[in-house]
Amino acid sequence: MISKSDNPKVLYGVLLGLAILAPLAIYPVFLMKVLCFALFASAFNLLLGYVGLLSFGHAAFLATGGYITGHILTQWGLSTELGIIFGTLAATALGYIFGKLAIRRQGIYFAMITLALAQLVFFLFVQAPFTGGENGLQGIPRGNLFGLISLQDNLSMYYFVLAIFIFGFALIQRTIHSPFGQVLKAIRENEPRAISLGYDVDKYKLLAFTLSAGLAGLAGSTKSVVFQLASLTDAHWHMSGEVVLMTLLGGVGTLFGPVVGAATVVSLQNYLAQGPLGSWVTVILGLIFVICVLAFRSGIVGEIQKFMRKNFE
Amino acid sequence: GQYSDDEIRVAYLADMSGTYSALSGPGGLEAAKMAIEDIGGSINGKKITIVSADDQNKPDIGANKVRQWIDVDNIDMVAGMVASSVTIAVNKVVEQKNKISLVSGSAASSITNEYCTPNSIHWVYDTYALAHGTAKAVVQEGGKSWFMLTADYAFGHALERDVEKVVQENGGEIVDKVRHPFPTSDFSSFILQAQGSGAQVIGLANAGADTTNSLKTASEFGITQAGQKLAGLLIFLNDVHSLGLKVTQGLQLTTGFYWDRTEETRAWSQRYFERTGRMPTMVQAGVYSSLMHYFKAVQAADTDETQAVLQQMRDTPVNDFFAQNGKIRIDGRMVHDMYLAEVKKPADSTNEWDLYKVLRTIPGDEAYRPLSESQCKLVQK
Amino acid sequence: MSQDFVLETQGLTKEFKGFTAVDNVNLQVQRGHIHALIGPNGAGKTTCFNLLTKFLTPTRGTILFNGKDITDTAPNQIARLGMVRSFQISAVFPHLSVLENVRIALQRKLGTSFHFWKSERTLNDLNDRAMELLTSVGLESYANTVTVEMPYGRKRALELATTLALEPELMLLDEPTQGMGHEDVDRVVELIKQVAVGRTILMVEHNLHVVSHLSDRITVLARGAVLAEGDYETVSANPQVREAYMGTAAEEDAA
Amino acid sequence: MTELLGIPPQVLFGQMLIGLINGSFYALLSLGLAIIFGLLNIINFSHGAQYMLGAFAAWLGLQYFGVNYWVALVLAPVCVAAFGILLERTLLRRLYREDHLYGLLLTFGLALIIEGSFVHWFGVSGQPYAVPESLQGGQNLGFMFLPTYRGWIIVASLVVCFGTWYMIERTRLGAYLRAGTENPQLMQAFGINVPLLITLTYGYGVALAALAGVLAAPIYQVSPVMGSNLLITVFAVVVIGGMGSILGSILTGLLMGLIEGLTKVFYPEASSTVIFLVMIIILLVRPAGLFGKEA
Amino acid sequence: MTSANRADYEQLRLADLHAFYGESHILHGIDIKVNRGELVTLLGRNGSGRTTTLRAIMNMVGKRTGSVMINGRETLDVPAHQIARLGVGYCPEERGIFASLNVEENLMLPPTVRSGGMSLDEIYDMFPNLYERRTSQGTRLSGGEQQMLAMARILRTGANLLLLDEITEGLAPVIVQKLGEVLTQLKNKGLTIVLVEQNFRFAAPLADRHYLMEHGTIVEEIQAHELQDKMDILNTYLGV
Ligand SMILES: Nc1ncnc2c1ncn2[C@@H]1O[C@H](COP(=O)(O)OP(=O)(O)OP(=O)(O)O)[C@@H](O)[C@H]1O
Ligand SMILES: Nc1ncnc2c1ncn2[C@@H]1O[C@H](COP(=O)(O)OP(=O)(O)OP(=O)(O)O)[C@@H](O)[C@H]1O
Ligand SMILES: CC(C)C[C@H](N)C(=O)O
Ligand SMILES: [Mg+2]
Ligand SMILES: [Mg+2]
Repeated sequence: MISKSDNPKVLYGVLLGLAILAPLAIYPVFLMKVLCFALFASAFNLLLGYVGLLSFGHAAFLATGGYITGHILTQWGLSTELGIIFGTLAATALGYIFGKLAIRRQGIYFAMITLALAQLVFFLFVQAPFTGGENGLQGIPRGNLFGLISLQDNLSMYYFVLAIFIFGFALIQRTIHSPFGQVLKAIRENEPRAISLGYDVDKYKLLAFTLSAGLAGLAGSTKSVVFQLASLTDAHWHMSGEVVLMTLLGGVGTLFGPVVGAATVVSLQNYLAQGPLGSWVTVILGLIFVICVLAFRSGIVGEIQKFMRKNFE
Repeated sequence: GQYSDDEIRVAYLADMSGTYSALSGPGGLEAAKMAIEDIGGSINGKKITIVSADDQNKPDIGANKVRQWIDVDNIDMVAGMVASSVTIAVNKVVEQKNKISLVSGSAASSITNEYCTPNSIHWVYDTYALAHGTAKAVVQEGGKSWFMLTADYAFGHALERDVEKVVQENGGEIVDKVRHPFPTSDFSSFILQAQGSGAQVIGLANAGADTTNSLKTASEFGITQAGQKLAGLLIFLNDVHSLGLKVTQGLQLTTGFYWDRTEETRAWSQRYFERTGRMPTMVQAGVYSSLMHYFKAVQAADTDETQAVLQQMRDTPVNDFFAQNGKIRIDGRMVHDMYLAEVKKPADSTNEWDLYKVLRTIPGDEAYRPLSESQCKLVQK
Repeated sequence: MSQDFVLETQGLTKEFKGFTAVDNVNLQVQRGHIHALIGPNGAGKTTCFNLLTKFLTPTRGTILFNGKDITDTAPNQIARLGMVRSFQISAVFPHLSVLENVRIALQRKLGTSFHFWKSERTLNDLNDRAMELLTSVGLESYANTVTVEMPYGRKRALELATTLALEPELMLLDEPTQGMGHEDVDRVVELIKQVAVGRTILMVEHNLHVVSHLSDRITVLARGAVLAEGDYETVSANPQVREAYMGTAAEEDAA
Repeated sequence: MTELLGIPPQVLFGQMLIGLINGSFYALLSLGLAIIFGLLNIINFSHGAQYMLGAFAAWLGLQYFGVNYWVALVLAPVCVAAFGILLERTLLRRLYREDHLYGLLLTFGLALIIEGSFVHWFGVSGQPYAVPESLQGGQNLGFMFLPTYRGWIIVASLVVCFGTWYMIERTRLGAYLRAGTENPQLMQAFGINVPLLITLTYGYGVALAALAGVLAAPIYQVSPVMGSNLLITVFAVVVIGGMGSILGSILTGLLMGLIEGLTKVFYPEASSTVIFLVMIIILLVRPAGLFGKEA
Repeated sequence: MTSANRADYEQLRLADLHAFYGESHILHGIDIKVNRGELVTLLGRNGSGRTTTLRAIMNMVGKRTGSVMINGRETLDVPAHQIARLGVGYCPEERGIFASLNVEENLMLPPTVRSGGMSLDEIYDMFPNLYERRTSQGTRLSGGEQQMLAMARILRTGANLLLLDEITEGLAPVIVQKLGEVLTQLKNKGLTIVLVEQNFRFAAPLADRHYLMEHGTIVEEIQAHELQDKMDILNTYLGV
């Protein structure tokens, strides 16, 4: 582990290898779900971990991506890639609007405005004629990639999703380590100072917010294609809460934290629910979070990093 | 015969912990297990296994779960299925993967109408039957003007639509309606509106906690004393049990099953009671009945191959404690008799579960939407 | 124009719910000067400062920077015009390295600050200039230190270096020596003298020792209004100023 | 009969009165939240669960120990507060120095545990709780029939809310509370037992939630999920009122009840959304909420 | 008369006091003794641990070991909120004015710990600025006014051992002079004062003794009358 983390390239290589081989051992649809949520949480983390903005309305982007892609694929008969691109663009645009309204507020007020906006979006999705209300938007075709490769097969779908995830993840990684990322860091550290250095911090936050929303939308679009369904669950405030949990559980402000957090939560929900502990799932999830908050506050990845730093430096 | 994996694998999907869990949930799972035990744990030497999951009334969770069951666990069929929205989503997956779903919980009549599939059977009741039972009875007793209080989602919409039609056909009218968010905890302002409308009947097109809350609130605001009548369009045994007779007495309802009706129903229900400490709702009884019918079909066809079993199920009438001469139509509707019941007065009730008086049997053909009115793609016209 | 004023205020006034904190102040800061704003506690110095830097909106009055009305200009715009404030509480980016702190200030001019797809390595071109600035305040050996770990006085120096990176025409300093030990005070006085070359500085300061050593011109505020103005000798000789502010301390401190 | 906006005035006033009743619950709950947030800097996500516990305590008391409504009205909040105090002493206490995100997360986890356990034990279909004998029946107000019990809710919660407000804004104890919110360490240095103050405050906030729960028991079903449905709305109320503003949370609670009531007349589908719309508008116009002080 | 009123009564004694913030060890064995009616100063550079010493006395640090005797009583295990009750008044470096209280509420906030504190009128006499702004929100005061308020409010409580951290910071020279007079008065009334100061010129004429701190230890104790002789030591440590 140590030598690997010393050299991120090796680590990335190993992870990529694992990701390519994973579907041989694990149910691909489950893996795709993990990847979608990992991307969603990573997008959220870009905002919380690197700009210090807690959005409590990220479900709106996930859902917008999903619904728009679903609508396009079922009604307009466009190709899968285009459907996903349009879904992502729609979420990006929505992110821009949310950002415009919310960015001027801070802390809990920011969180509450995003929550409120997301509630309005939820209402819209309940009422709008094309979303199927409670039933959700069903029967979204997976279609063909570039008109060639059928995505009906879980394996080819998986590699497509993996490619999307890697794209999103790489974009986040690059954003953090870009000139723009530097300014974001400065803003998080000392906002008034950044202003006095002549930075229009609202614009930077807005761009970060829009990016994050767009990537969350990408996750939602992809997810709707995988599951052939877009539903209100994705738009509900519980989803906004869940992504906070995933991110914190994995480790805020760490690159891999959200991925690990998403994998953990999704696995728990998937595998615990069918065991004998079925009706205790909520209680167990609750317990895990309580324990995490009390004992592993920096999240799984955060704690591992701390441990490494302490013991190997 | 041919058996996938040399086992018969069934699944039970329901709301296990949410709003509808008391009427389906773990109790339904227990009923499913009873069915497996009663058939002997195996059929033609092939072991029966069961998996179950909580769909939390969310279409995505239900559909994903079933997809995984089919892809990974190779299940042959799924039973249970409660919230209509979940059912419609699951049925799509089941159709795509050519498996079987037996729907006992859901109400929406659209499941065998515009959303029908060749792989699903709707077992216990539907909104059409509810409308043609309760609503019709109420209109015929003179409740001509209606105010509809509807849960604002697929099931409520379906019920509202079916009831409106029945009311109008029987010479009544809908004076006003209001849709409430799902779920709602406070109904006072809706009740107030209903009161203000001056309608004779307030029709509750909702279910579970929403219905019980509406009823309580209505009693608090003295609706019945002021001369208006309530029609609970979908009421389950557990609702009446938890609300108490004092609040619910006199309420008319349509049900696909009541435990204290015949020797057979009593005998089966008694067994169920011994295992769970509660009397079964129609959904829980339906889970047993539908699975049993499935098992018998597997036995007879000596395979678990989907189309063969489905064919066998359709060809055999359903005859058990739950239904007499029930038949499975091409659109997936299992047609059987329904019952119009009335909630007893506290004085007339002899024990905790002595809750209904059955007023009338509604013959299956009258209770369910005739194929001639169907929009199901499987019905040739 | 006989005199060249960098900053001018006309009738600057700030009222808080019936209380006038700054009352019709006409301030003129001459180019190249170190101009000090002093006065008793509650006189309105900080408020005045906040008005100039747009952290508060004036109730009345105008602010002119290089003759241009900036009363309604946004704070980050003002910084771009060349008027930069430093903060009373040390204003650094604590978890960035010292070098990065300065680089942030340099980076904006590069015009790539919104480029989220570029590598941050592209910023290394700025390192030389950043080092120059650090050297000018004596921090070259700290370049790679994480800023939190530096002593207080050094943070002040870093803050100045960062501010200088913007090449401001006018620097506003709010109590630059507050909370410092004697050594640090002297170092900062030296530093300010250095950086003042070719610039204008407006500062609020209580330490008369600092004021007397640095300022070319002093404005004394009391109860929100200008009480006296002039160089240190003039001001400290003013009996009103002595009564309201200096007490008998003036002679000792100026020494 | 004259109509206002196409609605008979009876219906309109009736709905407003109903709104006021709901508002009373919002007020009680948001008051508790505001107090806890104020002093502990913790966004108490388990507030809904504690409200539910109050209702359940009353129900269990009646069911198993024959405790009547009036006794429950006092006893249930005390018991739930005791439970809250236990949580505060053992768990929350460790988080005061952390970002309030962690408090939110912990209490969220606790809410999951509490609600999940109750769902497991009692199922979700609500348990009935009868209106106490002495408060049955109602008054015909001319424009509507007001059940006596609902009237009682308004009176009881107004008394409790304004009593609490008075205590916090006008007494010395209140000054300690407010100051302790800002700088507990310094208050400690002045000789005030801040940990005790914090514990008691948390207990009081929880007791308010539980009291609301008991008041709610007879009109809503006593169900494990009754709190989580309400919580997010109550958060909105607190924010609209201005975080930490005591008076704000009370008045906004009542006001939002009214607005919700009116929405139910004109556009019922939106009634659970309207508060959020109001929140966005308010926060854009008055960033610190209706009664909040700008930073 | 009880022993507590005798002039050589030992009011505060720190012995081998160590203090920690989390894992950082800040004080490394401090020994200080202050008698009733004395005024001593703690001098030192920024970060030398003077504030921490006062906070350690108040039990406001993470962990402390050694001994802190107040009025002859060991207080190492006394909870923070009971220390003030022993007659200790603490004026923190960062002033600690409460935004949610107005000026007068701020003044009235600390509970009286002993009789004989100043009355509100006396305080307003001493700081007329405060009287003028008494209904303003505490943190709306100017920096200097806040400093006055922080000082004033502990004079009200009747505490007879005052721990004052940088009280002249940010005050106009006239006010500083006045504060000097106040401290002299208090001392004459028999109060014991521990003063942390940057402003040596202010502290020098008031103090009976000076403790010089460096890196969390006391490096030098200087009596008032030795001051002239030891100027060079001060110079090396403080750059005065
Ligand atoms: N936001 C505000 N609301 C009300 N009054 C205010 C506000 N800000 C400042 N004041 C008042 O305005 C007056 C001037 O305050 P200011 O902070 O400008 O003084 P100052 O000259 O900087 O004093 P000091 O030297 O003590 O820092 C003070 O009496 C203060 O109480
Ligand atoms: N809360 C804290 N956590 C960790 N370290 C701290 C904390 N407070 C102070 N320190 C450290 O303890 C040391 C002593 O600080 P202290 O505040 O006692 O110094 P001081 O002599 O009062 O200096 P100053 O002039 O800055 O007030 C410093 O190195 C400081 O960084
Ligand atoms: C069990 C039922 C209450 C389910 C509900 N009627 C639905 O179909 O959605
Ligand atoms: Mg000031
Ligand atoms: Mg200090």
